[in-house]
Amino acid sequence: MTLANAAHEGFQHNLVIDRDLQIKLYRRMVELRQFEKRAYDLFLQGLVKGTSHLSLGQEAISAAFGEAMQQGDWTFATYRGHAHTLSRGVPMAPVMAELMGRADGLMAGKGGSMHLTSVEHGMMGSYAIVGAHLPIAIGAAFSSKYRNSHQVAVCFFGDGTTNIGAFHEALNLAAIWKLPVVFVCENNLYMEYTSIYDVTAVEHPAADRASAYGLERLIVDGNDPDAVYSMAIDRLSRARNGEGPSLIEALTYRQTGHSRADPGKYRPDEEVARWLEKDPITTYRARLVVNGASGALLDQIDGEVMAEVDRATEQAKASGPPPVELVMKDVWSDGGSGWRN
Amino acid sequence: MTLANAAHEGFQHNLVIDRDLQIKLYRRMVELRQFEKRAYDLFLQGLVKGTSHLSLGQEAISAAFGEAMQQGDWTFATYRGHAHTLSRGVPMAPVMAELMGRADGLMAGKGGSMHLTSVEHGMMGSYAIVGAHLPIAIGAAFSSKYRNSHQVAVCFFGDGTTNIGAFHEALNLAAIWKLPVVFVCENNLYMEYTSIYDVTAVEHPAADRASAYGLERLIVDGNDPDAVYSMAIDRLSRARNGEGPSLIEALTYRQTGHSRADPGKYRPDEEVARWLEKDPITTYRARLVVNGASGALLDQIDGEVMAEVDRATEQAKASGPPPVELVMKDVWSDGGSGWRN
Amino acid sequence: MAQLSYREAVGAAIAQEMRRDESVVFLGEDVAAAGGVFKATSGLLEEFGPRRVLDTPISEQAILGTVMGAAMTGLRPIAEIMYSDFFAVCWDLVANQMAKTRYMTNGQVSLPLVIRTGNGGGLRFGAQHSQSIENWAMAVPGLKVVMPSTPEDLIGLFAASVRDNDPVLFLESKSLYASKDEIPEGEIVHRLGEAKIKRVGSDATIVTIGAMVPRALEAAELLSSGQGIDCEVIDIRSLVPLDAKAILESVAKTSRLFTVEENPRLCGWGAEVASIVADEIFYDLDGPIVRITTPHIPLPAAAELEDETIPSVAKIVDVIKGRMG
Amino acid sequence: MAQLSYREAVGAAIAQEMRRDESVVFLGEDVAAAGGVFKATSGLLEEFGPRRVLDTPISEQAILGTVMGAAMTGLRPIAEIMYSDFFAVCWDLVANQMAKTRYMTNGQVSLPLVIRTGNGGGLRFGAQHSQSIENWAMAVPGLKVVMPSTPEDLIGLFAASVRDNDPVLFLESKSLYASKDEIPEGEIVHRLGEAKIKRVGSDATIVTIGAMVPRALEAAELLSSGQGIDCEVIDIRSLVPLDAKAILESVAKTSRLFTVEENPRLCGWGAEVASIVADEIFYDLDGPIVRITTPHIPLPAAAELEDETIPSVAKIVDVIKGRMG
Ligand SMILES: Cc1ncc(C[n+]2csc(CCOP(=O)(O)OP(=O)(O)O)c2C)c(N)n1
Ligand SMILES: Cc1ncc(C[n+]2csc(CCOP(=O)(O)OP(=O)(O)O)c2C)c(N)n1
Ligand SMILES: [Mg+2]
Ligand SMILES: [Mg+2]
Repeated sequence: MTLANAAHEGFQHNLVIDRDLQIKLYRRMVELRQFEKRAYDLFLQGLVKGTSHLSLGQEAISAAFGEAMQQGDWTFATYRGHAHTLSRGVPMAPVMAELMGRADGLMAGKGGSMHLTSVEHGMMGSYAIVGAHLPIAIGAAFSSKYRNSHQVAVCFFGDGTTNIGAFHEALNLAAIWKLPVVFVCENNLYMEYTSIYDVTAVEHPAADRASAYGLERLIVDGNDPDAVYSMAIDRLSRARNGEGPSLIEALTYRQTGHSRADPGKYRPDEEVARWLEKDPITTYRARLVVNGASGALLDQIDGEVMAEVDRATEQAKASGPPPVELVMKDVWSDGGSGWRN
Repeated sequence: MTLANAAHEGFQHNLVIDRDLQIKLYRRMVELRQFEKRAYDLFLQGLVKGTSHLSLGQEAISAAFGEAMQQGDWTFATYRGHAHTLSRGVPMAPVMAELMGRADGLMAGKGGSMHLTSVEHGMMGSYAIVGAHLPIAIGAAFSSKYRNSHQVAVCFFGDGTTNIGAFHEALNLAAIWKLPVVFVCENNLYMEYTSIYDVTAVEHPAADRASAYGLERLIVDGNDPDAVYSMAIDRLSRARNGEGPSLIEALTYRQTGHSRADPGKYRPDEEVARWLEKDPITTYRARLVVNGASGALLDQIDGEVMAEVDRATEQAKASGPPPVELVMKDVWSDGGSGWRN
Repeated sequence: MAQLSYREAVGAAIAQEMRRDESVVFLGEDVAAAGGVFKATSGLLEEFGPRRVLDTPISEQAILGTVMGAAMTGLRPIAEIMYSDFFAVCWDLVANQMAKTRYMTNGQVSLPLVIRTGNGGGLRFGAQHSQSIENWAMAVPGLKVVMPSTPEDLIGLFAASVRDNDPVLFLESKSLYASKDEIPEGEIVHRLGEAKIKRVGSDATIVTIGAMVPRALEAAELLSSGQGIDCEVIDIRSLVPLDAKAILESVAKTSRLFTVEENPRLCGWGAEVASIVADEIFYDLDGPIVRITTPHIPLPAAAELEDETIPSVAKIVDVIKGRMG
Repeated sequence: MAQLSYREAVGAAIAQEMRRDESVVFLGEDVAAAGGVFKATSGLLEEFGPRRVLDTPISEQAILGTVMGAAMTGLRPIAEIMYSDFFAVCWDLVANQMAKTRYMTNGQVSLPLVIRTGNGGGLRFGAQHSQSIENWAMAVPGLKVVMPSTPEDLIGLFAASVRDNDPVLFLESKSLYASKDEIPEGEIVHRLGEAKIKRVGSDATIVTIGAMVPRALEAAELLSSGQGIDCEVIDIRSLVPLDAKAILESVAKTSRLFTVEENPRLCGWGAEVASIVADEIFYDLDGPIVRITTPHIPLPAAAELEDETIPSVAKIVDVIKGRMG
């Protein structure tokens, strides 16, 4: 069974997704797409320093979860977290400014692109050590359960992450304590430059491990926002109702290299071509049009989003470098960095 | 399904095990039993310091593997490693002396009861950090495969160990590289003082995870040396023939507390009683007698073993404390501990 | 005043904080039903129930992730890592996540959590169950590091740690669990970053912490009666924050500094203290700064060998006598 | 003589040893087909094939377990841990297993293995991809710790590390990968534990390592031409074994010691060096020992902020000028 087919054994959603929501999902995906493209341009212009990891091609997953999650729910993401951050409603400008290391950045430049965090929006952090945030996400879920607050933690990670120890420990603990957490493996076929099939003992790195934690085997077409949304609604509500964790494998594809420095040459041309055909935005747009959405409306959305990205870019560019005093701030809760008297 | 029943779904061996071998297995189990009992007595007399973890009740597993393994094969064990050490042919006296922290100890007192090692016998170490030796065992297996030496690494660990990250990483890597390693989970129902069922998302902590690494689900009655031996022969030969790793769950019971300080009060009386009935030595003895072995021969073995244990005890007691110079030896390959010129 | 062992102080300290604050929870391996492998936490499950006192699998990364995520979202959790050696299997959560998150998020995330652990040697447990990992912790910016030497300090410093809004590694000296002392009645709360001068002296300053405190004190008495060398003994109590002021004031007075460290030598906390003194009050020093540490070796298991490694009263006396000549 | 970058020297060093010795294998994440994330290992798979150059899953514990088990049983393996920050996810294998096994087994087990890694900051990668973990390693007895500052040293010290029978952590400064230098023809093999005096001077000794070496040298030139302060600059090259002799001889001559450390301050290797000097040649010192380090903070990501943290040439000049007054 090839992975392309595997997508078809995915979750059959039967939720009726109304037009308004579909338009919202479309708009969000376009936002994520255009934001990432702009980030890449800014990198080429030398304005985004350090590293950055784009989600081009994977937009359906973050967009759908962003809509399905409720206020108060928590997102835990990886270094590939721009899309997840925006999907929780964080405005573009501070995110762009953070990538550029500016004073108006989401964390004033202290974290950088790999650590986007906005607690106010429930975006509880982007984690750059593979696997680390799975145990942390279960801690948030523990807190929800303890306080009986019905919040759900959603933890996104890649296929490569399923082979590290923290994955195993977190899944088991979440399962035995029936914690309200949804683990979402975005299987984009590659770790950095190495195919996940070359380094994994099973075909589906997440789904084929679910039974090891007494969990259901769940696969969804990660390029279909409706399918992801339906599964998200289902699994979030189970978590909220005390039915414990879920582990979802969403099949998708990283259309660009791993990080800004990577041209992604290790990917067979034919594979890239096949997945570009399954692009989540063009296929969704076609579906909406077939189902009667007006092309003019979608064009208008595209235009609005571009204008928004332009505005955010200008705002970010207008911001200066972070004040150097920040270097010695916020190591501790007293706001400072003193380690002695 | 209770665990007692689970044992019956175990591997049905069809190897014919001849009388001589059975007698050997019996003798070995008695050796392990009497050695551990003596170690416990010496602890009560204040002659075994630090800690020690006995294998009383679990003798069938190490005895059977000890017979099934070939010279050149490697054993990796935990802090609960006395039995595995003796089963590879390491003499009793230096092991006893190591527990007592004497100069004639297997490692001259530098390692202690938790770190028994005899490279000469293929006993590649006892590891006291839960999970650590699974990755190390695959390294030995890697070396065998690389050198095409047909050696097999056998790695013993407990049920509790299946919930730590290193377990997961080692199993996956062993599977994708088809390494000649046999992982043996001795499921004795408890981690230290906590029931494995209270902390594990599946009923069979090892077997129910085998599929997560593309491996067969294997359960064996760990109190039946014939069954363990048959499975060991099968899995060792597969490993030796390049068919990759196995993960075996051997069901057994720790008849005493976790370590010397633990009376084991958390175990229900009824459970202890049920498992004492399944004692590997008394049941095996009964089987041998039914099959025609002479009681007198078995009594003679018992006596010989007791004499051997007495001799080893005397030898160990006769050894003095390790010379203090050893403290500064063997940090480095030059035999010393210098870190500066 | 009640007599309490250092071991009993652990349970008392946790209970004091759990009674006070419903957001305090406690989790670890075998800590609940069994009361911990050192029997330091018995009774807590009975008093606070399984919602607040939890047994975990052998999954140190999951344990620390749980307390980190819980601390981010409103709780004040306490985790036990049974032996400090086991920090090695979950160091990422400590060194890369807990220590850095407030800083990286520009102050958005608070992590009011405590990880308590049995630290150090002396029990003949061998190289993987006897380490003193205070240096590992001190070397990582963003961690507070606390080491009580008496039952009362244990309670007072533990309370301060739980009430602190930063991640605290709370290192209990395993070899002190059996030691006993008088404890005042009522709530005990100390402050982090305050050293205690345990003995006033004029000839030399001994800076120490944890299980080495009683040894340094005994050595100071012997040096005083036998050699007429009058040592000031400072129990630093927390390595981060560090009471550098207390150390500098004392050394400025005595003009000599000795450290007594349980940790293996290289990059020990005593090196840090030595470097502060050699920088800031160099001209007040009358002679070399001398560190008394465990040699830079893994710890051996046999009693005679282990006793040869960790600084003993005799060793402390010998070195100070020899170097004060 | 050929021009080689520090990055290219990595591949050259591994190839030199793999050609020589069939028991040398090399594994890590993305190191084979892709040639490594820093492109430091390209060409090795092509030359030595998939039996000897292996891509692994993201399983750092399994990677290090593999090299440890292989080293116990006759191979001389090399592992890559991509960024040194990731040692936190596999520290147990390093600190508890590799470092202690020879000792615990009374010398039965030999572990001839090398773990190479990209260490340090300067690339705006933020707090979890920029750490200098030399202190973590130095604090653990049983590990050798090597940090080359030039392409030639990289090859020579790497060869020495591969041929050594103990576990070596080989820390490559990420910020030096692009730097270039002349390399002599033929096999290059250095010895561990030998410092290099990079600049002879008489007024003060600067001890440094890794990416700080070129900065210290530049600062020394500026101090000499601008201030008339003549500094001796020592590249220690390996922290364990440590060439204490070279340091002590130099400081005995110059009477002043400065360290330049990329690591955050507390328990840095410079503290150890300071404590050795303050103990053994106290009376040769003419003034305070001063450490120039990254402040004790996690590293910020933004360029302007990161530049403010790691010791710069200007900062080194300022401090030495100020403290030599
Ligand atoms: C513990 C650890 N090991 C290695 C890395 C380097 N690294 C960063 S991303 C990555 C690949 C992750 O692959 P995957 O989980 O599939 O996520 P994706 O990047 O495809 O979204 C690796 C190996 C890391 N950050 N942390
Ligand atoms: C990483 C780590 N965590 C915790 C411990 C403490 N500990 C030692 S043995 C043990 C229980 C192990 O249980 P299991 O794997 O079932 O083996 P058994 O003792 O039953 O043979 C624990 C928790 C340890 N040594 N290492
Ligand atoms: Mg991926
Ligand atoms: Mg067990």
